[in-house]
Amino acid sequence: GCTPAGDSPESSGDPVTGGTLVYASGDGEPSCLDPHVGGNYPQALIVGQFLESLVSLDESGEVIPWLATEWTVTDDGLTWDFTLRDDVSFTDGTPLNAEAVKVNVEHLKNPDTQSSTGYLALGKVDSVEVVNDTVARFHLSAPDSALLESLTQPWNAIESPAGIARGMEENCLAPIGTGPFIVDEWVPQDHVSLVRNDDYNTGPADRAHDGAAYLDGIEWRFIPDSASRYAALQAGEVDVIDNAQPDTLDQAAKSGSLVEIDAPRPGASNRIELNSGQAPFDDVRVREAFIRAADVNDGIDSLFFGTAERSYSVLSSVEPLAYSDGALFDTDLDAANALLDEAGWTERDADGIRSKGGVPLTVRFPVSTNQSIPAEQSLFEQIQATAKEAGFDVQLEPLDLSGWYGALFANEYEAVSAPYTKVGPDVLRILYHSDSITPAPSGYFANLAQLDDPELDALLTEAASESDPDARASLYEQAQQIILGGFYALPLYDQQNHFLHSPKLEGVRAMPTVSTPTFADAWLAD
Amino acid sequence: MPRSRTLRRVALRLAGAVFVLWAVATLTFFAVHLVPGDPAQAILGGPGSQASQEALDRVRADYGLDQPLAVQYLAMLARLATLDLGDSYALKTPVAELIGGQLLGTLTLALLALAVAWGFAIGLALWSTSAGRIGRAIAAGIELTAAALPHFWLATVLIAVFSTSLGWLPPVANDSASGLVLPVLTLAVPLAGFLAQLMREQMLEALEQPFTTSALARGETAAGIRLRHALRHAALPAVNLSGWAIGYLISGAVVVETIFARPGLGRTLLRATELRDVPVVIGVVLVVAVVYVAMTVLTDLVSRAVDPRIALEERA
Amino acid sequence: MSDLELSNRAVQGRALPRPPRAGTVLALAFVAFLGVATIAPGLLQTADPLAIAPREAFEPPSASHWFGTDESGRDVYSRVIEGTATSLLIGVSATAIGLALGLLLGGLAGLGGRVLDFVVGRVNEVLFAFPGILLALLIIVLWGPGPVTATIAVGLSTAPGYARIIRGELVTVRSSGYVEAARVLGHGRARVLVRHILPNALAPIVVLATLGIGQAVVWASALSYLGLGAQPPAPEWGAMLSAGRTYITTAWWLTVFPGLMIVLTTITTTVLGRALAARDGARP
Amino acid sequence: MTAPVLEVRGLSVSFGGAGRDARGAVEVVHGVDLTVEAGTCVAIVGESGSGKSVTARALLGLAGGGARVRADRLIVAGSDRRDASEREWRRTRGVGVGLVLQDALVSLDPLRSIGREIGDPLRIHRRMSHAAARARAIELLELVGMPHPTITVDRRSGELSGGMRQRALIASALALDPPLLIADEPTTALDVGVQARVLALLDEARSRGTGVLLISHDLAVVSRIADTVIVLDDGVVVEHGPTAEILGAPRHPVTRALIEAVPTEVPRGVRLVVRDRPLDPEAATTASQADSSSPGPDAPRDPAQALPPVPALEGLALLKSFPAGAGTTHAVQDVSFRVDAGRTLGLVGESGSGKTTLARLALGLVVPDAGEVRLGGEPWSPLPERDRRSRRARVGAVYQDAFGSFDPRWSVRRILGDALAAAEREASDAAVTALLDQVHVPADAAPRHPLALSGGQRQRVAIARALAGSPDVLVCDEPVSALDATVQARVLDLFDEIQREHGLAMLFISHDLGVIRHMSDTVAVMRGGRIVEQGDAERVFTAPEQEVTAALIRDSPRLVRGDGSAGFR
Ligand SMILES: Nc1ncnc2c1ncn2[C@@H]1O[C@H](COP(=O)(O)OP(=O)(O)OP(=O)(O)O)[C@@H](O)[C@H]1O
Ligand SMILES: Nc1ncnc2c1ncn2[C@@H]1O[C@H](COP(=O)(O)OP(=O)(O)OP(=O)(O)O)[C@@H](O)[C@H]1O
Ligand SMILES: [Mg+2]
Ligand SMILES: [Mg+2]
Repeated sequence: GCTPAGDSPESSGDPVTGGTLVYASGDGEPSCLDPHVGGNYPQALIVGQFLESLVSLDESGEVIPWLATEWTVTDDGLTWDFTLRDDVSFTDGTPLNAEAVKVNVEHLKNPDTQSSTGYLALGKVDSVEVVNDTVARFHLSAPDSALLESLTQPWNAIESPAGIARGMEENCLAPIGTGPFIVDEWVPQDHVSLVRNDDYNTGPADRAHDGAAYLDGIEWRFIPDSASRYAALQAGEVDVIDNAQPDTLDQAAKSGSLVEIDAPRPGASNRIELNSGQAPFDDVRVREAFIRAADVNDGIDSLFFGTAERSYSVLSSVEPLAYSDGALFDTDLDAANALLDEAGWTERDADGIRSKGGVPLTVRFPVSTNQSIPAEQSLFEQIQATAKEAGFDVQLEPLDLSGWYGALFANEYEAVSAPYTKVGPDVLRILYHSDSITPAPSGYFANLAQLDDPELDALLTEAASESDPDARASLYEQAQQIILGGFYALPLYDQQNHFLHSPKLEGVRAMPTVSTPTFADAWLAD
Repeated sequence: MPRSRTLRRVALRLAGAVFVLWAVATLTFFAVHLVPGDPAQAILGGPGSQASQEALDRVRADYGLDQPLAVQYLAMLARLATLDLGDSYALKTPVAELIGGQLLGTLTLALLALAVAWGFAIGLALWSTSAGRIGRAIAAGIELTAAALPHFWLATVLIAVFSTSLGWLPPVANDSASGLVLPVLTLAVPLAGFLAQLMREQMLEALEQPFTTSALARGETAAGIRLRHALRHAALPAVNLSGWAIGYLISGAVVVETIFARPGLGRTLLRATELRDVPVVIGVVLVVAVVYVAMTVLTDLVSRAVDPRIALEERA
Repeated sequence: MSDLELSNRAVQGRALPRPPRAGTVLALAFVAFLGVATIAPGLLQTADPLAIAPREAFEPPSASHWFGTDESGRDVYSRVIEGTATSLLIGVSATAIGLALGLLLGGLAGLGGRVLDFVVGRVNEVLFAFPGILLALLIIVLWGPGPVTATIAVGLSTAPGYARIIRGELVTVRSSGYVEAARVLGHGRARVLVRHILPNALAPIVVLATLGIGQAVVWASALSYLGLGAQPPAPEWGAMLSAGRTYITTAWWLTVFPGLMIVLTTITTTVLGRALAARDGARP
Repeated sequence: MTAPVLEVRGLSVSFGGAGRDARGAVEVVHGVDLTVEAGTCVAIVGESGSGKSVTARALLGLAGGGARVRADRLIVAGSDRRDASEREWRRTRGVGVGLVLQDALVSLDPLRSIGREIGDPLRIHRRMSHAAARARAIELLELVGMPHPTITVDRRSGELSGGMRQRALIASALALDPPLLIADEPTTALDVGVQARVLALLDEARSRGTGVLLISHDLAVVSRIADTVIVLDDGVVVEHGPTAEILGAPRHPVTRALIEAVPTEVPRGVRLVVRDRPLDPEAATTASQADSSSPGPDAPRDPAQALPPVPALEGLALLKSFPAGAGTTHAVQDVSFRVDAGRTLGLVGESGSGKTTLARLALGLVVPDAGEVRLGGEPWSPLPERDRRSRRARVGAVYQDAFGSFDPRWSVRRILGDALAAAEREASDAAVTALLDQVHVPADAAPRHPLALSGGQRQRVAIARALAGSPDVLVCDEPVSALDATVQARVLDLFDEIQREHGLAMLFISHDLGVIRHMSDTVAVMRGGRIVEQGDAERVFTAPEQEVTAALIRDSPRLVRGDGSAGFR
C-alpha cells in the first residue's frame, strides 16, 4: 500500500505531462534486461516499466485482466484458454497475438534461454496452442492452481517475438514489450534510459488512467551504496530510491520531506531455515530450543526502527493464505535449556557452549552479504548472542553469492536465511516439498530446511492442483501448521521492500503482484 | 646517448612490459580457476541459477571448459596474443567493449585525482616551506591527517558535508562536471597528503643545498628559489611516485565508484569477481597492468627529462 | 621564510640535532594507550564489548556510553578498545608479511647477481601491476573474506614497495666504502654479509615497518568496507566503520570514533616512523 | 687608484644566542678589516674554520640565519650596507658583488640548465627576456673559456665536469659584470690543469678591472694571483700585507704553519708540521711523540739503502676494462709497476686516468683481464679469493673517504677490533689502544663513533686499521685529498713516520703533485689508463721526459716566495 511518511498531506493536483524521472536502484544491476533469462528481483524492478504480463492482481489479491481480457479452464484443470486484447502491438510494431504468447512460453521453456524463475512457474505447462489470433490455449501436464498467479509475475511477461528472434545478446540489452516505456539505452554500471511509449494503450485492469504515461522517460540508475542513494534522494538528484534502509525511513518519516512506499514482497517471509537433514537440527527438540532461545523482537524493533513487523508465518503477510502462530515463537530461555538437556546436549564448556558426546552444539550460519541488508546481519548477530545463552555456538559466515551457494550445496550449514519471492502460496511447494531437497545440476535447491515429510508433500501437491478456493486455503493452512509446528523455520518479518520518493512524484504505486513500482500513471509535479 | 643503447633500452622495456602482461594474465588465470565456483554456471546466469545439466554440459563444450586447464590456458594466451579479450560470461558482450566503456571513467577519475593531488601537494609544500614554525606544524598535521584518511570514510564525510548539509554538490556522480568534484576529492586528498609530505621533505632538503645560497647570491628572492629551484627537486620523487599512485588510485576507485555510483573499472571488477566472470576479471587486470606499465614508462621519461643525472647514473 | 633563513638552512645543513618534538611525545603516549588496549583491554573498557542490548541501541555519546551505542546496543567505546588488538594485529601482520616478502625479493635482487636482479625486478613489476585491491579481491575470492585473508592481501600488496626499497638499500650498502674495507681486511663473504651489509641495509626496516602499519590498517579497513575484511560482530575498526556507515545519517558516532582511531593510529605510526628516521639520520 | 670596491672595518659575526643581548652567542669573526681596490686581488687565507667563508658571505648579507653582523663600516657596491634591508641586499647581490660559492660542484642547481642559472641575474636585475639572457649566457661562457658554449649552455651541471661547473659558476657571478667578485675556494677539488685555467680566469677578471676577493686555505694557489694577503685565524686577522711580503717573511706562527704545510718544496722525509706552535692537542701529541721516538725525522733518508731481493708489490702488464654502455672503458692498459719494501711509489694523473682502478687491482678487489699482480714475489691476483683472504693482512688500504669506509654503526674500538680479528690477532682493548697510540690518537677515542672525531683523527683511525694486520704493503688512494692543508701535513708526517718504523712499501695515489713529490721515492704518471712516465721522483719532477708530465708540473700551483711581483705568469 501507499502510505505517506510523516504528515505531508497528499496533494493531488492535476497530473503534469513531461519530465524525466530518476530512479536509483540499490539492487544489483541485472546482467540481462530480459526477465526470461535467469529471473531475479532486480530484473523484476525494471522490466515492469516496459514489459507486461497476461494477467495481474488487484489490491485484494484477485486476478484481473491485463494483456488477456479473459480466461477459462476446463474441469480437469488441464486446458486453459486465454483471450488476448486485439488492439495491442509491441513497441516494434509486431502485433500481440496468440502466436506471440506461444513463442514466449516456448522461449521460457527452452533451456538455451537459461530461465529459472519463469521456467519454474510454467513447470506444468506442456505447450501452447494457437487457437486463433486472439486465443491462446495452454495445455498442462497436471492441474495447476497457481498458474494464474504465476502468470502475473514479471518473469513471465510477454515480449515481442521479433525481439526474441534477435538472439539473446541483443534481446538482453533491450527487450521489446508493450509497456508504458521503451528501453532506449543501457550504459552498463551506470544507468538504463527508458523513454515513453507514446502508443501505450494497455495496463492492468486497475490502472489509474488510460493512454501513454505522463513521464517523458525514466533514467534508471544503479547506486549500490545505501548512504549515497539516500543522500542523492535528499539532494534531489534522484526522485525515487528502492532498498531504503530502516534508519533513513525513520528519518524521512520524522522530517516529513519524503514519501515512503512500503511494499512487502509476496511469497515467503524472511525466515531462518533450520537444516533438519542433519545433526543437531534433525532433532525437533533442538530446533525448538534454538527458536525459543533466539530473542528477535527487541532487535527487530530497534534495528528496523519500527519499519518491519515481526512475522510468525513462513508466508508473506501480503499472501491472503498466510497462516501465523505467534505462540510457537515465544522466547523462553528456560524452556530452551530444558529441551536441550532433554535432547542430551548436557555438557557445557567454559564459554557455556553445549556439547554431546564431545561434539559441540555448533550452528553454522552462512550469510549472503548480497541478500541480507546490514540491519538483518545485525539481527543475526543478536540471535547469535541470545542463542549462545542457551549453549548454541552460532557461527556467522558472511559470504558472497557464489560462496554462499557453495556452502549450501556442500550442506555446510545448520541455519540459513534465503528469501524467495513468488506470487501465491504455491511458494510453499517450492520451499518445503521434499523434491526440492534434491539439488539441481547447478547445486541449487530450495528446500533449505531439508524438510522431508510425506504428509506435507501430499498436502502441497494436492493444494497445487485444487481449484476450489476454500479447499485450497485449508490445505495450505494444514501445510503451514506442519512447517511451523515442526520448528523448521524461525520467521522474522516480511521481505522488506521500501521505496522512498520525493513529494514531487505523484501517482506512483507498487504492483500488487511482486511489489515492484510502476510509473505508468506517475507524474512529476513542479 | 648513442642510438644503439637507446634502442636496446627501448627493446628491453618492451620485452619487460610484455613479460609483465603475460605474467599478470597467467597469475590471474590460475588464481581465478582456483576459486570455487563453476564458470559454466557463471555463464548460465550466475550463482543460484537453476541451469539444467544439459545446459551446463553444452556451455562447457561451447566455451572449451571441459578441456584440461593447460589447454584452456594456452587457448587464452592465443586469444590474448591477437588482442582478443574474449566475451563476458555474464553479459555475453565482448570484454574489450565492456572495459572500453568503463576505462575512460576510471582513467578520468584517476588522472584528475592525480592532478588535483599534485596541485594540493604543491600548494601545501610551497606554503609550508615559507610559513613559520606554527604554519609548518599545521601543514604537517594536515598532510598526516590527509594521508591517514580511508577513502570510504572521507567519501562519507564529504557527502555529508557538501551534499547533505550544504547542498553544494551532487552526492552521486552524474554527467555534469560538478558530479566529479566529490569523487575526485575523495581520491585526491589522501594522495595529496602523501605527495605533500614527500615534496615538503624534498623541498627542505633542496633548500639546504649550496645552490640555494648560490641563487641567493645572484639576487634571487626566497619565493623565486622555492618556485624555480626547490620545486623541481621536490617534483622529481613525486613524479616517480606517480606510477605507484596510479595503482593506488585505481584501487581507491573501486571504493569511490561504489559510493558515488560511477561507472568504472573498479566496479566492473568487483562485480566480475563476484560473478566469477573470468574473462572480465582477466581483462580488467590486464588493462590496469597496461595502464600501470604505461604510467611507469611515462614517469620514467619525465624524470629523465627533469633530471639528466638519472641517465648518467645508469650509464655508469 | 626569509632569505636569511634560507641561507641558514643551506649553510648549516642538517647537522644540528633535532630536539624531541611535542608530536613525538604525544605519539608515544597514544602508542602506550594502544598498547594497554591491546594487552589488557579490560583495564580501559567500561562495558562488555559483545553484550547485546537491543533496547539501548543507537544511544548517542553520554556519560555511561562515552562513544554511544551501536545498532545492537553495544558500547562503542568498549568495542573500539576491544578492536585495537585485531586492528593492530592486522596492521602489524600485514606489514610483517609485506616486509618478509619484500626482504626475500629485495634480498634476492640486491644480493644475487645481475640476472637475479633483473628477474626479481620483473617479478616486482608484476606485483606492482596488480594494484592492492586487485590482489586483495583475487585472494579474497580464493579464500573467502576474513581478517586473515585481508591481512595476507594487504601484506602482499605492500611487498613490492618494500622489496624495491630494500633492494636499493642493499645495493647502496654493498657498494659502500666500509664493505670494501671489510673485504680488504680479509673477511669472508658471509661475515661481511652478516656483520655489515644486513645490519646497515636493514636498519631502515624499522622505520618502514612503523610507517607501514598505519597504512596497512587503513587498507584493511577499506577491504572491510567492501565486505572483504574482518566481519562483524568482531570489533575490528574497519568493520565497525563500515557497519556504522549504514547509519551515517542517524548515528554519526558509529563512524566517527572507529574512524578517528584509524586516523590517529596512522598519524601516530607516521610520526614515530619519522622520528625514528630522523634519529637514524636516514630518510625513507 | 679609484675608490675601493669593498671597504670593511671592524666586521664581526656571531651566531646563536637569544634575543638582543646575544647572550650565549658565539662570535666567529672578530673585527676584520678588509679593502679591495678595483683591479686588484685580495686573498683571505687561513685554516679550516677560521671564518673565511662567513666573512665572505657576510659581505652579501648571507652570513646565515641567526647571524649577527656588526661592522663600523661596510661599504659594498658604493654604499654602506650595515642597515640594509633584505630588499636592498637583493639588489646588491649579483649586481654589486658576484659570489662564487665554496662548494662549486653542488652550487649549481642540477635540474636547471647552466644557461638559465647564468641568465638568472640578468632576468632578475635587468628583466631580460629568456632569449636575450640565453644569448648573453653564451657570451659569458665564451668569456670563461667553456668549450662549445652554444651546446653547453643547455646542459645541466650533472652533465659537466668539475672544471666546467666551476667556470659556469664564475660566469654566473660575472654575468652583470659586478665591480667585486668573491671567489670562495674556487680551485679545491679540481685537477691541476683545470685549477690553472680557473686561476687564469680570475686573473683575467682582475685585469679587466674587477676587484677580486679570493678565499683559500692553499697558499700555493694564493701566491700565484693575489696582490694582498690577509691571514685569518679564529676569526681574527693575524697578519696582512702584500703577498710577497707575507709569504717571503711570515711573522705570525699561523702564517708560518700554513706555509710549511705546503709540501711542494719540502724535500722527501722532512717534517711538514712546524713544531714551535702546537696547533691543537692532536698535533701536540704527534710532534712530541715523533720527537722522542724517531731518531732524526728531519734527516733525509739514505737513498742508497740496500734493495730487498724481491719487490713487495708488483704489477705485470695489467689490463682492465669495464663495459660502458655499448663500448668499453679501458681503465688500465698495459701497466707494470713495482714497489719495494720501505719505498713509496707515487701515482699521479688527472681524474679518470685509472689510478683508483690500479689501486683496486693491487688490493685484489678486481681481477685483471690480463697481467698479474704479485705480492712479495708470489702470485696475488691469480689466486682464488678464498686463498687470498688469509693473506690479505699483508696489504693494508687507506681511502680518501675515511668516514665512508667505517661501518656507520660501529665505534672506533669495534672497527679496530674487527681489523685485528681479521688478521687473526688478539682484539683486546689493549691491542686497540696500542694501535691508536701508533697513529697518535688518544685512547679515549676508542669508545667513540667516528662522527665524533675530527677529520684528521678519522684518517688516522683509518691508517690504524690498515696497520692492524702488520702489513708489508700499504695502498693509499687519495688519503689526504679530503683534508685541509695543515691537517694534511700532519697526516703526511704520520705516513712518513710509519713507513720508517715498519719498513712498509707504499703505493701512494694523489692528484696533488706537491704531495706526491713530497712522499714518493719513485713516481708513475698515468693518463688514459697508461703509465706515461715512471722513474725516480726527483728525476721526474726536475726533468720530465713527457709533455704530459711537464704540463702537470707546470700547472700545479707552487708556493712562490720572496718574489716581489705576485701574479699569474
Ligand atoms: N650558520 C652558522 N651557524 C653557526 N655557526 C656557523 C655558521 N656558519 C659558520 N659557522 C661557524 O663559523 C666558523 C667559521 O666558519 P667558516 O665556514 O667561515 O670557516 P672557513 O674558514 O670557511 O673554513 P673552511 O676552510 O673549512 O671552509 C666555524 O666554526 C663554523 O662552525
Ligand atoms: N666499476 C667500474 N665500472 C665501469 N667503469 C669503471 C669502473 N671503475 C672505474 N671505471 C672507469 O674507469 C676509468 C678510470 O677510473 P678510476 O676511478 O680508476 O680513475 P681515477 O684516476 O681514480 O680518477 P679520480 O681521480 O677521479 O679518482 C674511468 O673512466 C671510470 O669511469
Ligand atoms: Mg669555507
Ligand atoms: Mg680515484
